[in-house]
Amino acid sequence: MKKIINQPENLVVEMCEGMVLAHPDQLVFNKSSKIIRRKELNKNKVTLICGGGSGHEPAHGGFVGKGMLDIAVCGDVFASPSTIQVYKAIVEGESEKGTLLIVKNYSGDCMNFDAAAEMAEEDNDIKVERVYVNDDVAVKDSLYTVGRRGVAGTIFVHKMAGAAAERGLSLQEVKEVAEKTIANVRSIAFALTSCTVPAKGTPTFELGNDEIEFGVGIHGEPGIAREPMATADELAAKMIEKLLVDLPFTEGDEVALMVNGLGATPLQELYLLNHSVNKVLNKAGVKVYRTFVGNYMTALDMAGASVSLLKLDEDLKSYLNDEADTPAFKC
Amino acid sequence: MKKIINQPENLVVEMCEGMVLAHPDQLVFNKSSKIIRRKELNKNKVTLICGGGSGHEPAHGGFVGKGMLDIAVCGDVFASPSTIQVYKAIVEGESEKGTLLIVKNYSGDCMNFDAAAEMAEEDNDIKVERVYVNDDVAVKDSLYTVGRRGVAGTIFVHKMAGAAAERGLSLQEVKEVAEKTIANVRSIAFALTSCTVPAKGTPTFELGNDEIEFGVGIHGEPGIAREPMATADELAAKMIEKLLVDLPFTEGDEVALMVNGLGATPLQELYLLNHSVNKVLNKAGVKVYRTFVGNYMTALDMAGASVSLLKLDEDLKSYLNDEADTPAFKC
Amino acid sequence: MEKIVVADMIKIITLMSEIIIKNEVYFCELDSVAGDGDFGMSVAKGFKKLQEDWDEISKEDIGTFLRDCGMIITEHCGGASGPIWGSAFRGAGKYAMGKQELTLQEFSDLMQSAIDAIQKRGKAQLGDKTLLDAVIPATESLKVSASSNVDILEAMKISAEAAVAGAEKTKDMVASKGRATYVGERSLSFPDAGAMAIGIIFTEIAQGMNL
Amino acid sequence: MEKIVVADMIKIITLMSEIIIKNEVYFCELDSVAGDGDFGMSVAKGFKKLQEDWDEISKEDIGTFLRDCGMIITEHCGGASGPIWGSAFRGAGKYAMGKQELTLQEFSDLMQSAIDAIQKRGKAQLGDKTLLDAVIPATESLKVSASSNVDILEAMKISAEAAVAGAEKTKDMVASKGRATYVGERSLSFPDAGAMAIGIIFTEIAQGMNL
Ligand SMILES: Nc1ncnc2c1ncn2[C@@H]1O[C@H](COP(=O)(O)OP(=O)(O)O)[C@@H](O)[C@H]1O
Ligand SMILES: Nc1ncnc2c1ncn2[C@@H]1O[C@H](COP(=O)(O)OP(=O)(O)O)[C@@H](O)[C@H]1O
Ligand SMILES: [Mg+2]
Ligand SMILES: [Mg+2]
Ligand SMILES: [Mg+2]
Ligand SMILES: [Mg+2]
Repeated sequence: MKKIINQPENLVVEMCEGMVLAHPDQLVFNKSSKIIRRKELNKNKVTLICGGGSGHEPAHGGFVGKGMLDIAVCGDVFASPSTIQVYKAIVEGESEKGTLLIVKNYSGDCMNFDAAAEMAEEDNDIKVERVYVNDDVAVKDSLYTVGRRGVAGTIFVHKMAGAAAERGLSLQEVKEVAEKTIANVRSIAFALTSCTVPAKGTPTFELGNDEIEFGVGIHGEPGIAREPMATADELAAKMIEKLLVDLPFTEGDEVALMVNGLGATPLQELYLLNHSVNKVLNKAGVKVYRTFVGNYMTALDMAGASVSLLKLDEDLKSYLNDEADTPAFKC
Repeated sequence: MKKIINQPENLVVEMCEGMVLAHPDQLVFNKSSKIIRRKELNKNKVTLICGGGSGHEPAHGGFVGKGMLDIAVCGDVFASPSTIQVYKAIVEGESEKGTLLIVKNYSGDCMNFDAAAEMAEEDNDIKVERVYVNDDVAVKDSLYTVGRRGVAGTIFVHKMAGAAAERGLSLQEVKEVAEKTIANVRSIAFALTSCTVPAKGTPTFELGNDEIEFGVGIHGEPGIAREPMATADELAAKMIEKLLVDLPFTEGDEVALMVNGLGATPLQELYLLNHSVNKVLNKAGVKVYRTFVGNYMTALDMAGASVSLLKLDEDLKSYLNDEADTPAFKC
Repeated sequence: MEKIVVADMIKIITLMSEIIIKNEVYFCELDSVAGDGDFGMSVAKGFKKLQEDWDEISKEDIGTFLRDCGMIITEHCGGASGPIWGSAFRGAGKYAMGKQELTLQEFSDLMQSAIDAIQKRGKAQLGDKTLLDAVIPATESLKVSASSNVDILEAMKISAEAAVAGAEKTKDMVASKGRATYVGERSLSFPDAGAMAIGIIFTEIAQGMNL
Repeated sequence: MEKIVVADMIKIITLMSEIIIKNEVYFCELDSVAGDGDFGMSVAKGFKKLQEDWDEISKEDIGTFLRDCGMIITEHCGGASGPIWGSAFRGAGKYAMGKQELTLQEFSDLMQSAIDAIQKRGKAQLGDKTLLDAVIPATESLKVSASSNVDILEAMKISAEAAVAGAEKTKDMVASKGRATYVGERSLSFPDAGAMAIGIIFTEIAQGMNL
């Protein structure tokens, strides 16, 4: 393992401090509870809190700021923050309008955010609502699972709910915007390499030089199938096919598109993939209203990419077009 | 080699199209001359043109927009665009105030940009000035070399000259701002892995699992020394030492800091490195006025990072603080 | 051994901490195959903190002792393990609040309270391929031993065997809780990390208490 | 062979294109050691375009032919090679403008014009570890042959040997132009890619003309 780090056990704190040092006008870091929050919290709007394991940078600290999150709670690498951390974040972010927790749908995250919400309601009378993002189409939602994973589509939830909160809407209304976004966003990813968890020091899985792992999540979990390496056009076709049938997205639909790098894939390849994806969407008659290409929700140093589609109506378009000014997402 | 591409020979065009598709309101791509330019060119300001080999994304297409470049000319991977390409860019960007070419100091780039400038002056009576960025302290400037390389410091030149041009200053004045920036910016990089040029398909050099290459450029050129792997704190100390003595930067100086990823290094590590760098600068009494952490000037899929320092006075601070709104740099 | 007194419970938890910390890497490996490989780290983190803060933990009665342990575990275990293990300890603590000693019957009720708390938090059932598939059979075994007047130390041994057997069975299950869910069929033929850990922990505690 | 006529020059350039395209990968390898590995690709790209646009190139006289070649090379060769090879061809074209044939003396003057154009553009000198270290000795050799009335074909052979010898010598030089500069001392003991290429190209052209 070669990484630019000191000791793995100090990684999260040093990384958060490095992030806040880069954005001293916007962010504040609370070292004891590992919370990154806006420098100025607005008590008159709904507070938006997200969080989860670290290793997904810029998620979620990079999305704290005007028009998106108020607080990001940072767990260890790939491990949900604890109930107490989330509880402390809720208390720190208490506002007159209540708090919405945006939870990526993993059992650890769900349990900790749920327990924290209950604590804050019981002990501090804070009104807390939760939404669970589950955009990954790789894994089937069935009776036997806890449901789909939350991946890069989470950024769209931050954006939309963030805009709604900034407009001064009520907790219930902001929650509805978040849920509408979740209902309309779908993602799929593939990996060219595994990631390496710093504390472990070796890759989570091994891939041959002509193999990819299709349908991976953002924690180095193996995907749904190991497949031969393919061209950008083939990958795009395969991913879009999976996405379109799922919602479904149909001819004439307008979408926001996110081509997201998993960490080690350079922008050159992401832009090239965007070109391939646009060709496929074009052919399917799906209109791209707005595009986001970059590293938004990563899996440490994994090479690979995800594609997310969010189906838009006029309502969602208007939230999408509101100003956002955060370290990792400006529009 | 595993990359998200189709055929290597179509990479540059497909990548540029993917970039422009992601930013349709801001950018236009001319496929025949491989030029990315602002959608609306302002004939009343000095035109700023940069370019060079591809493989450094988001450089330079990602810096085209308000407050930075007007046109980026894209060569093949790691190869300067041709004289004719640059000439066409100059002609396309003709303005009343003249054109400034920002050239990274490589002999190929210098020759092509110089020849293009001469052509445009002779054939089209366009006033063209040039500046050569040479911020890399790894390579000694001596009688026997063509001078230092231009690397990530180039982004600061775009920013400062871009602000000056946007203010409506004359060609001579904009050039002076660019030259002042060049005189005050220094960079140094290290690599954890080689990059792989797509047409070649294998890494340019090999590094052991416990080795780094110190002082690399942005084309997979080997660095000045192969060294044992070190911690983030050690790397930061070593890089800052090299930078400080060079200009020199001294106690009380204020700087803009750029921690730049070389392509495959995730944001997590860059933020962590930023934390280490801040500690070292702090100890040296150098004050960080503004920080930029991200992938700005990459070397394909190389893992590693560069650090750039720009010494600021009130004048440069004010250019730095002007608005910039480009795909890859907003402030 | 007729009763579990406060000192016995302290010894049980002391042993548990040692076993978990000693097996940190192994527990991570168990979670690597189909999960995300952090289980050992997550659970060890809380128990390391428990050792650190040991002197500040109340040892007045079994209930407050377990509750205090549960608070630390809830705060410092990462991932899914924090709420699961934290709930278990706090649930058990609630049951034993004020108690200086436990009969085997009471001990099995305490374990049932821990299970109830885990299920309230995590919504998993027997057969969902979680640590419950080891904890539930182990607890059922304690109940049987209690009704047939087996000695506590002997009951713990038999219970540990039931935990190990339960853990083994998770190999044939498709995970339905936790991150291993996402690999679906691929989790078949690999046991659940949490259940395997319970088997190991219970076995070594039973051995340790018999010394 | 007493004179180089238009058809001869066309044959020389045809051979040159073939040699460069055939050696694309090898020329890249030569540039990989201390340069950035793109030399073969960069120079081949322009000559491939030359082949493609062949029919549109004027073959009226040696000068316009070389100038037209030079325009294509300038536009389509990447990196440093575009201006260097483009300038060389355009410089040579300027010298031979309107000429239907060249004596050996004139041919060596044409080569000198190419060198002048390269140096005007790239500012390199003999000994700077560039292709000039092969081209200059080869041209000097042509001048000597011209003054001693050697046959053109024979002169080309001797000139090619001088090019190869010049290229060999670049091993002992530290690069001072182009990207190999940045590795400093590390470029020692490796020859310059451009100079080696010239040695190969001149050798094979001389052979091809003798067939
Ligand atoms: N809902 C649940 N109820 C009970 N146990 C669970 C549940 N979800 C996961 N577990 C247990 O937790 C273990 C994984 O813990 P850990 O690796 O810390 O969590 P994560 O899945 O978040 O990485 C699993 O092996 C399983 O035994
Ligand atoms: N200033 C110069 N004058 C003459 N030849 C040069 C000069 N700079 C480089 N060269 C030649 O060009 C070759 C490299 O060409 P190429 O690889 O296309 O350029 P780059 O260095 O931009 O990658 C070198 O081997 C050298 O022979
Ligand atoms: Mg986990
Ligand atoms: Mg080159
Ligand atoms: Mg786990
Ligand atoms: Mg080269």
